Amino acid sequence: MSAAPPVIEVKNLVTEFATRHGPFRAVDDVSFTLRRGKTLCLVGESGSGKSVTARSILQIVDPPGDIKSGKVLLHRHNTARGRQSGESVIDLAALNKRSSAIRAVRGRDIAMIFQEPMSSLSPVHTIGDQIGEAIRLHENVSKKEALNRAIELLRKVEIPNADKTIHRYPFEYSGGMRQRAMIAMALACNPGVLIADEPTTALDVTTQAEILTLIRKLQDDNGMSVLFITHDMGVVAEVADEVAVMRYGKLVEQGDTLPIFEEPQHEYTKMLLGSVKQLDRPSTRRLARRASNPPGDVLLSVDALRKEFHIDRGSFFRKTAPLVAVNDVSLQLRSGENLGIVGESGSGKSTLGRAILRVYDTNGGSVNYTGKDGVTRDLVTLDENQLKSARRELRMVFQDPMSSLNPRMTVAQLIGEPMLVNGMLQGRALNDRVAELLQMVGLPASAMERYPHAFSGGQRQRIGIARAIALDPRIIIADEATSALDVSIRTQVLDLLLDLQERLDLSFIFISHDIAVIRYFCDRIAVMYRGRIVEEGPTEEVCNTPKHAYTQALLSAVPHPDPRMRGTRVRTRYREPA
Amino acid sequence: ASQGAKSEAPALAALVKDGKLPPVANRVGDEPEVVTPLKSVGRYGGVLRYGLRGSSDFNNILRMTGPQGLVRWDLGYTKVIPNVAKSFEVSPDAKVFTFTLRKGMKWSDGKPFTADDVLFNMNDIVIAGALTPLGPRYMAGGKPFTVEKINDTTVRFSFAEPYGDFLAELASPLGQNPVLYAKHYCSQFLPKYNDKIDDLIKENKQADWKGLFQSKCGDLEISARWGNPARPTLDPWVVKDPYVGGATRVVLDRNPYFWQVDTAGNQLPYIDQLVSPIAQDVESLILDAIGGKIDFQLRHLDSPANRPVLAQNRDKGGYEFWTANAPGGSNMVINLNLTHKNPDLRELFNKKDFRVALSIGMDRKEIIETALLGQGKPWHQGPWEDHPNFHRKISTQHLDFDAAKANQLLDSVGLNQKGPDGMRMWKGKPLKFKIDVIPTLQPEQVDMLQVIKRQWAKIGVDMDVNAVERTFFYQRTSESNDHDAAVWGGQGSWVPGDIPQQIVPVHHDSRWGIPWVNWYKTGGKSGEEPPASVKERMKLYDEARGTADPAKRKALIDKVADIAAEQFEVMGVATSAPTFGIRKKTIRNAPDAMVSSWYWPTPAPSLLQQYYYAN
Amino acid sequence: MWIAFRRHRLAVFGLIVVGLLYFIAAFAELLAPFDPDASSARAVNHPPQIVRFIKTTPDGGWTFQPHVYAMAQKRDPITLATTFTSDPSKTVDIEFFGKGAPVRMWGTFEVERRLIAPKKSDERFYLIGADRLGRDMLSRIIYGTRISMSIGLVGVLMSLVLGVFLGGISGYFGGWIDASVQRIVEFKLAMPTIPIWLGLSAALPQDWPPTWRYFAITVILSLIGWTELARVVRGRFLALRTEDFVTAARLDGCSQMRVIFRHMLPSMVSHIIASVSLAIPMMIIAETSLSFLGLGLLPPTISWGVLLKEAQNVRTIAEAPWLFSPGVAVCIAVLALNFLGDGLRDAADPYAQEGR
Amino acid sequence: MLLVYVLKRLFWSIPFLFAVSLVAFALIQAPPGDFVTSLAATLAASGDVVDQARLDALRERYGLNESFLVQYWRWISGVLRGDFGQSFEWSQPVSDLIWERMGLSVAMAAATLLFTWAVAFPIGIYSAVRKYSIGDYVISAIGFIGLSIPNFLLGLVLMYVSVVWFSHDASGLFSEQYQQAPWSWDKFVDLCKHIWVPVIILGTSATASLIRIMRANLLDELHKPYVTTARAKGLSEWKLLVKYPVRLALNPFVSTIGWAFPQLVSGSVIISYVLSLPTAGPLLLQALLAQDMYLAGAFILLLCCLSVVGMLVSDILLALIDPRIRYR
Ligand SMILES: Nc1ncnc2c1ncn2[C@@H]1O[C@H](COP(=O)(O)OP(=O)(O)OP(=O)(O)O)[C@@H](O)[C@H]1O
Ligand SMILES: Nc1ncnc2c1ncn2[C@@H]1O[C@H](COP(=O)(O)OP(=O)(O)OP(=O)(O)O)[C@@H](O)[C@H]1O
Ligand SMILES: [Mg+2]
Ligand SMILES: [Mg+2]
Repeated sequence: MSAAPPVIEVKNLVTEFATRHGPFRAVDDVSFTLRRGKTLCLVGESGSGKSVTARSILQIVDPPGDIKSGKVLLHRHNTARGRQSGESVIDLAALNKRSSAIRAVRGRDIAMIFQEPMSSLSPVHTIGDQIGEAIRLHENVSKKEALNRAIELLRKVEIPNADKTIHRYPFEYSGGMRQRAMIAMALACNPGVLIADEPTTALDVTTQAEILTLIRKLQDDNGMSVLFITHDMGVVAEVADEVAVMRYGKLVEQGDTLPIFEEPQHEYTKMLLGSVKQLDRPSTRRLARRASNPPGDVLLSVDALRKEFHIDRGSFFRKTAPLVAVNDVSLQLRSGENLGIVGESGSGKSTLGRAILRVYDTNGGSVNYTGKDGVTRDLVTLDENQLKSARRELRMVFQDPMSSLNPRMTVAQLIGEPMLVNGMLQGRALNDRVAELLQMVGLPASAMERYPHAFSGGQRQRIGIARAIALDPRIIIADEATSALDVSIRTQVLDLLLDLQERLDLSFIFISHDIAVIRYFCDRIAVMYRGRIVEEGPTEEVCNTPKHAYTQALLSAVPHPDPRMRGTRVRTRYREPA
Repeated sequence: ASQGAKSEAPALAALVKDGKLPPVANRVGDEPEVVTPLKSVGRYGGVLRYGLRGSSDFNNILRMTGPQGLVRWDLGYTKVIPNVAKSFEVSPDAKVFTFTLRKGMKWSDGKPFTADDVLFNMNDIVIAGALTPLGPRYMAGGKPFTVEKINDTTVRFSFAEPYGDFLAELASPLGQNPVLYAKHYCSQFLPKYNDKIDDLIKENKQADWKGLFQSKCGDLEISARWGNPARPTLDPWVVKDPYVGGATRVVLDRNPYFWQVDTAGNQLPYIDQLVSPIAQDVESLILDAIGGKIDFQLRHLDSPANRPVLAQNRDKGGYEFWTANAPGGSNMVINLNLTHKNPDLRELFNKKDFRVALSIGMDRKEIIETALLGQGKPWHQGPWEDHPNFHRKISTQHLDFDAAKANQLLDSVGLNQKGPDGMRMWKGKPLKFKIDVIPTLQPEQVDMLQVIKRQWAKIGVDMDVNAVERTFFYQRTSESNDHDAAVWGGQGSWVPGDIPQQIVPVHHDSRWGIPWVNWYKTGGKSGEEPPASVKERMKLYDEARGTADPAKRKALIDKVADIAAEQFEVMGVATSAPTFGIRKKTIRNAPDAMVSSWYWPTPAPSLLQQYYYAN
Repeated sequence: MWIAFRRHRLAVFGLIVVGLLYFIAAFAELLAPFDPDASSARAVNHPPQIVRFIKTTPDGGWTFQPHVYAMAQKRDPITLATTFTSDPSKTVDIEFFGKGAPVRMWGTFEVERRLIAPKKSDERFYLIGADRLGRDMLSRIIYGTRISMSIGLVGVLMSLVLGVFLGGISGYFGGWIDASVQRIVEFKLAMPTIPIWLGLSAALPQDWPPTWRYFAITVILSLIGWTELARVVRGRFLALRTEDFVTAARLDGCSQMRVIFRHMLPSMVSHIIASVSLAIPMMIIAETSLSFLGLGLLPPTISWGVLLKEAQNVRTIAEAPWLFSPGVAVCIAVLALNFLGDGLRDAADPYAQEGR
Repeated sequence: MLLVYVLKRLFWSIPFLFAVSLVAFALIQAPPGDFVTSLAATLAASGDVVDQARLDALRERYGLNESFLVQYWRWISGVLRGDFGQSFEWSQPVSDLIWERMGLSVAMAAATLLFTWAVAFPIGIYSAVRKYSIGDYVISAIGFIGLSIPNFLLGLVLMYVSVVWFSHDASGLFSEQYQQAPWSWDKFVDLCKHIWVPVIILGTSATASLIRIMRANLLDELHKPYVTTARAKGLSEWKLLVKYPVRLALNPFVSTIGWAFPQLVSGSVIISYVLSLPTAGPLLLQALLAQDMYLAGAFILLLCCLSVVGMLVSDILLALIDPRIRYR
C-alpha cells in the first residue's frame, strides 16, 4: 500500500498568526505524506488547524498568518501532469507568495476546495465565469469550450439543468450548490492533488455519495491524490486510505484507516470515535424528556408557504419564468419539539427557513406564530417593526457562518448585539453574559475581542449558535448549524441545545444533511424535495420505514462510520418522474 | 481743386489693377480729410494687435477704430474739430448748427454717403425713437430738435433752446448717431422701408424687427455693432471676423473707401489690420503682452500694480510705455450717502463738520505711499492746476492730516461718547458704516480703503470696507440707493460733454444723492427734491450746457464748483495717477502721452489710422 | 480602536499637527507677531528675512540673540518696482514673549504679549515676507488659520452627515425612497455650481459681515454638497443589503436605522474617511474660486483662500512668490488630516488589527 | 425588464427637467438687478459712461420689467418649440452660440476623464496593494499637493512659465490660424496639441482624489475570501486584482460617473476662464454674471440633460457590475 510514491510531503510545518498577544501557533510541527492516488483524511477538533495546514500548503494563509518553518515538498513528477517533466521536487514553503512558480502550482498541480464556499465565491461573477476562468488559466482553450467543460463539470456534480444555472450568480445558488460549484472549480483542470476542506458539509447524503464516487473515479483514472478534511467519520470510513488526527495544531495520531478505527491509540481519537457511536442513536435524554412531558400545543404553523425567485439577469426584455424555491409547504411545530428537515441540496430548505422569518417577502401562504403573549399572528402580513417582537422569540442560525457575521464587529459585539438592542443587558453584565455564552459553545473568553475572520469555520459556526441562543428564544431555526463541528463538539453542542430546550422549552427546526444528527436530535422529520415536502413523520418511523421513494434513496446513501462496510451497501438513486 | 488721394495700400492697388476696385481717387472722394501725421508720413502694412476682454468689451473696439462722428475732439482735448463733416457753423445763439459734408465720400461698401443718410439716422431712427427713446443728448430744455437737408452735402440741426454743448456731445462716443447707419443698407430692416420684413425676421431667427435691426446694424454700445461684416461703416477698419459670442478673436480689415489721406496724399489707414485676441482674464492679457502678442493696449492692464511686471519684461515683449494722463481729478472719491434711507445716518452725514473731520482724519501721504506706490498727491477732485477749469478750493481744501482737529470736530457734532472698543457712539448706538467698493474694478481702491479704515479707527470712526461684485454694487448704489457710502473714480475736467457728477448730482455715478439725480432726470416726477444749494447747481449746470461761449460756460461751472466746495459733499484722496499704456517699440506717430478719458475716447482721437510700423 | 490607532506613527503625527493648527487658530492673537492688517509703506512686497541667532557683541564676543537684518526699500520711479537691500549693520532683534501692539483677545480683553515680537516695538520683521500693502504674511497666515480650519470643516461635516444619512436610507430601503432621494441628488447635480453660488449669495443680505455670509454660503453649499457621498453610500448599500450579516442584524431586532448605521455603514468607513479627507482641501480652497466670482470671502477678511486669491496674478509670480506661502499651509493641513484619516481607517479595519 | 426601467426613468425625467429649468431660471434671476444693470455696471467699470435712456429702452425691449413667471413662460414655451431665444448680450440666437462651445467642453471633459482614469486607477491600485510603501507615500503626498493648489493658480503659473521661459503660449485651444477656421483634420490635430494643458490642470486634483478613493475601497476588498479563492486558482496578482476586488471597488466610481461630465463642464469654468479657452465655461460664466438669462438658461438646461442621462447610465452600470443590486 505505502508502495504508492509520495506526491506531497509536509515536514515539520509551523504556521503562526501574529496577534497583539504575541504569535499564535495554529499549526505546530505537523508532518505527513500524501501519496499518489491515495486519500488522506485529516480529522480533528474544530479549530485545531486543519484548514490552516491546508492553506499553508498553497501559501494562501491570510495575513497576519505566515509559515514560520518546515517544508512542503511537491513531487511534481509523481503527479498526473508532471509525469513527463522528469524528476522535480519543489519546496512550496520556500517559494515567494507572489512568485509565478507557486502560481503555476496553484490550481494546476494542487487545487483546493474551501471550507466556506458561500463566501469563497466572487459575488459579482457568474459561476460559469469563475469555473471557466480556472480552466482557461491552465489550459489554452477558447471561452466557448471552457464554458462547455464547465457545464459538463456542473452536471457531474449534480447541479440541475446546468446549462442554465451556470449563468447564475453565487447568491442565487443554495449552500450546497455553491459548494458543488467550488468542487467543480477545483476539479476543473484535473489537478494532481486535491485539497478538500470539508467539501460535503452542505450536501445531502445522496449528492455527497455522488461527489465522493466522482472524486474516487478521478483518483483511479489519473492518480489524483486527495487531502480530505472532514468531520464526518462516515465519510472517512468511506474514502480514507490513511487518517491523520489533529488537535491544538498538533498531529496526534496518523495511520491507515482500519487500525485507527479499530484500535485508536491517542485518547482524543478514542473520544472522537466514541462520540460517533453515541451519535448514531437517538439521544436518550431527549427520549426520556419527551416521555416525561410530551410536546405542547402548536407554536408555529406554516400553510401553503410559497417563495419564488425571479432571475431575469441578462434578459433585457422578456420576464423569465420564476424559480419556485418553496412550493406550497405546510408544516407545524409544537412547543418543545424538534422538527428535522432533510432533503436534497437546493431543495429549498434554507429558503423555507428564511421565508418563515420573513427575510424574504413570500409569494403566498401564511405563517401563524403564537407568541409568548399567547396571541397568534400571521408573520407574512406583518411589517418590519411589527415583526420585531416575533423575531425576538424566533431565532436563526445561518447556514454560512462566515457571511452571516459582520466582518467589522468583534465577537463580543456580534453576540452582544441582540441582547443590547432588545434592551436586555448592557455594560459589564452584557460582557459576562457573552463570555458565558462563548464558554457554553466551547470557545475561550479571549475570543471576545477578535474579529470573525480570525476564527476557524467551526468556531464561527459556534459563534452563530451563541448569537442565536443569546435571547432565550422560543424557536430556533438552525440551518446546518453543526455541519462544521467535529463529532465530539457536535455532540456537546447538541446536548447544550437539549439543555436549553429543557430550561425554556425551546422548539427547533433543524435543517441538516446529517441523518445521524437528525436521529439524535429530532422528534419529527420532514423530507424536502424540489421545494416540496414529500414525507413527514416521527423520526424513527421515517428512518426505519421510509415511504417516499426519495426518502428511501436518501437513507440508502447514508455513509456508515465503519471502514469494513465500505462499498458493501447498494445505493438507490431517485429521479423525480417528469 | 481738391487734393485727392495719390496712393494707396499695395493690396488695394493690386485689386484696382484687377479692376476689382475703383481707383483710389474716386474712393476717397473729392474732399478727403487731410491728416497731418503726428511726426512723419508713414508706410503701409502691418497688423495691430490689442486685447479684448471676454464680453461687453465692444467699446474697446470703438476706441481703436474711433467713433467716426460728424465732429471729434482734437488731440489736446481742448476743442472740437470737424471729422466726417468737412466743416460746421454754429449760430450765435447756439440754437442752429449747420454741417457741410464731404463731396464724393463713400461708405465702406462703396455706396455714396450723403445728407440723406444723416436725415435717415436723425428722423427715422433718433427722433422717431425707433430703437431708444430720444435721449437728452438731442434735446435742449427738454424739447427735441429738427434736422433739414439744405442740399446733398449740407444739413442743419435747429434747437428750440440754446445748446452750447451740442458739438461736444456729438464728439463724444455717444454722439455718433447722425452718421451711424447707412441708409441704403439699414433701411431694409425698418418696416417703414421694407414691407417683406417678416421674412427677414424669420430667416434670421429674430423675435421682432428691432432685434433684426440691431443684430444687423448694431447700435451704440452693443456688441452687435461689430457682429456683422456686411454692415457699411465710415470707420478706418471694418469688421472681418466679427465680435460674436463664440469668437476667440476679432479681426478688422482696412476700409478701402476710407476718407482720410495724409499730407502726401496716401490713403489712410497705414496699418492693414486690427487683430484682437479675446482673453477672459486680465492676467492672461498681461501674459500676452509679455509674450509680445500685444502691440498696443491701454485698457484692462493700466493698473499701477501691473506696471512693475510689465516693465520688467519690456524687452521680452518688445514694447514700451506711454502715459495716459487722467484729464484731472482723483482716482477715488468717497461718496457718503447724503440721502441715506436711515434718518440717523443721514443726519450725521449731512453735517459738514463730520465730513471735514473724516477728510482731515486721513493721512493721505501714507495712503499714497502704500496703496498707490507713491503715485500722485493729495487731492479731492476736479481739474488740475494746469487746466483752465482748475478750481483751487474744491480740489485742495481740508487735505492736511490733523487728527486732533478731526477729533475735536467729531466731538462737536455730537459724537462725543465712545463705546468700550474706543469707537464713537451716535444717538446711543455705536457709529458704524460701510463703504461699498468694487474690488475688481480698481484694485487699489480696496487697498486705499483698508488703510483709511485703520486711520479713521484711530479717530474713533468705525468704517467697514464692503467689497461687492460690480453688478451688486451698481444695483445697490445707483439703482436702489441702499448704500451707506460708496467710492468711485473721480476723474474729470468739466469740459463740455464731461458730466461733473461729483459737484452736481445729475448722473447715476453721483452716489452721494441718487434720489436727487432721479428728481433731476425726471424733471421732478420721481426721486426726491434736493436742497436749495443742489437745485441751484442743477440750474446753473443746465445753463452752462446751453452756452456756446467757452468763457461764459467756465464762469457758470465755476459757480457750481464754488457752491460744491462750500458744501464739501464729496471728498477725494489723491490726484489720479497717470496710468500707462504699452505699445510696440516699432510703432510710429503715436503720441507718448495722451488723455485717458471716455469723452475723449482714448486713444481714438490720436488717430490710429496714421500710426505705422517702422521697419 | 485607540490602541490600534496609536500603533500608526504617522497618524499620531498627523493628529498632533492638526491639534497644533487648531491651537494656532485659537490663539492667533498671541502667536501672530503683528496685526495682520497693519500695512506699512516701507514694506511693500517685503521679501522674507532669515532669522539669525548668534550676534557678535562690539567687544568681539558673541551672545545668543535672534535677529534679522533690516532691509531698506527702494522704488524705481519708472517701473515702480520695489527693491530691498538688507544691511547687516542694522538689525532687528527678536525676543520671545515680548510686547507688541495691544490687540483684543477674542474681541474681549486686551493682550500685549506675543510669542515672538521685536525688541523695539516700533520695528518690524517679516519672516515670510509681506504683501503688496506691506502686511506681515506670517501674521496673516496665522489669522487665516481661523476661518480656513473652521468654516470649511463645518461644511464638510454637515455634508458628511447628510450624505451618509440620505444615501443610507436611499440605498437600504430602495423603492420610492430611493427614487425620490435620487431625484433630489440628480436635481442638485443638474445645477452647475456657479449659478447656485451666485443665486445663493445674492439671496443673502448684503449687509451681513463677510464671514457670516461666507459661513452661510458654506452651510448652504454643504446642504447641497452631500450628494456625491450620498450617491456612493447608496450604491454600496444597494449591494450590501442582500448580505447575510445584514439579514442577521435585522433578525437580531435592530431598528432599521441601527442596521444602516451600526452594521452597514462600517463597511464603507474607508471610503467615507477618504472622501472626507478629500473634501476638506476642496472646502478650504473653494473660497478662492468663489472670490473669483466676487462672492465668498473677500478682503479685508483673512483666510488662506483669500490670501491665495490675492496671490492669483502674474505680478506675484514674478515678484513676490512668497505670497504663495498660504498654499503651503493648506498642504500641511491637508497632509496632516489625511495621515490622521489613514490611521482611523486602519484602526477600523479588522484585517489591519492583528500583526504589524 | 431593464428596458421598462429605462423607459420609466426617462419618462419621469420630463417633469423633472421642467422643475429644474424653473429653478435654474429662478437662480439666474436671483442676483439683484438684471441684464441691463450688469451691462451698465460693466461699462461703468471700464470707464465708459452709459446712456440711461438706452438702458431703459433695453429693459423695455427684453421685457425685463415683467413678472418672473411671464418671463419664464416666454422662455420655456420657446424652448419647447426648439427656440432657445436671444442672447441679450450678443443679440444673437442662443442656438447659434452654444453648440460649438458645448462640443468643445464635452470634448475637454471627455479627455480629462480619460486622463484621470488612465492615471488614477493603476496608481490607486498600486498604492492600495503596496500600502505604506515609499511609493504610496510619495503618491499621496503629490496628490495632496495637487489638491491644495487651486487649479487656476496652477494654470496661471503654467502660463507664466511657458510664456516667460519658453516663449510659448499655453492658453487657448487652437493656434491663431485655426481659431476661426472650419473643422478639418489639421484643426483637430492642432486641438490635440493644445488640449493637454487644461486637461492636466483640470485632471490633477480629480486624479488625486480618485487615487485616494480607489485605494480606500480596494483596501476593504483585498482580504475578502473570494480573493484567496482566485489566488488559489493560480491567477497572477495583477489579473486577480483587476478582475475581482477592483471590480467591486469600482462601485463608488460608477455611482458617481453620472455627473463626471456635467461636473467637469461646469467645474472647468474658472480654469477655462483663466486660460481663455473657447469652451462653454467662460460663456456660461459671462452669461450668468451678465444675467443674460436665455443664454445661461440654455446652458444649464443642457447640463441638466447631460446629468439626467448620466445618472441613468450610472444606475444601469451599477446593476451591471454588481448583480446583487436590484431596483425595486
Ligand atoms: N486570521 C487569523 N488570525 C488569527 N487566528 C486565526 C486566523 N485564522 C485562524 N486562526 C486560528 O487558527 C486556528 C486553526 O484554524 P483552522 O481554520 O485551521 O481550524 P480548523 O481545523 O479548520 O477548524 P474547523 O474544523 O472548525 O474548520 C483556530 O484556532 C483559529 O482561531
Ligand atoms: N436569492 C436567490 N435568488 C435566486 N434563486 C435563489 C436564491 N436563493 C436560493 N435560490 C434558489 O432556490 C433554490 C433553493 O435554495 P436553498 O438555499 O433553499 O436550498 P437548500 O435547501 O438550502 O440547499 P442546501 O442544502 O444546498 O443549502 C435553489 O435552487 C437556489 O438556486
Ligand atoms: Mg477549517
Ligand atoms: Mg441551504
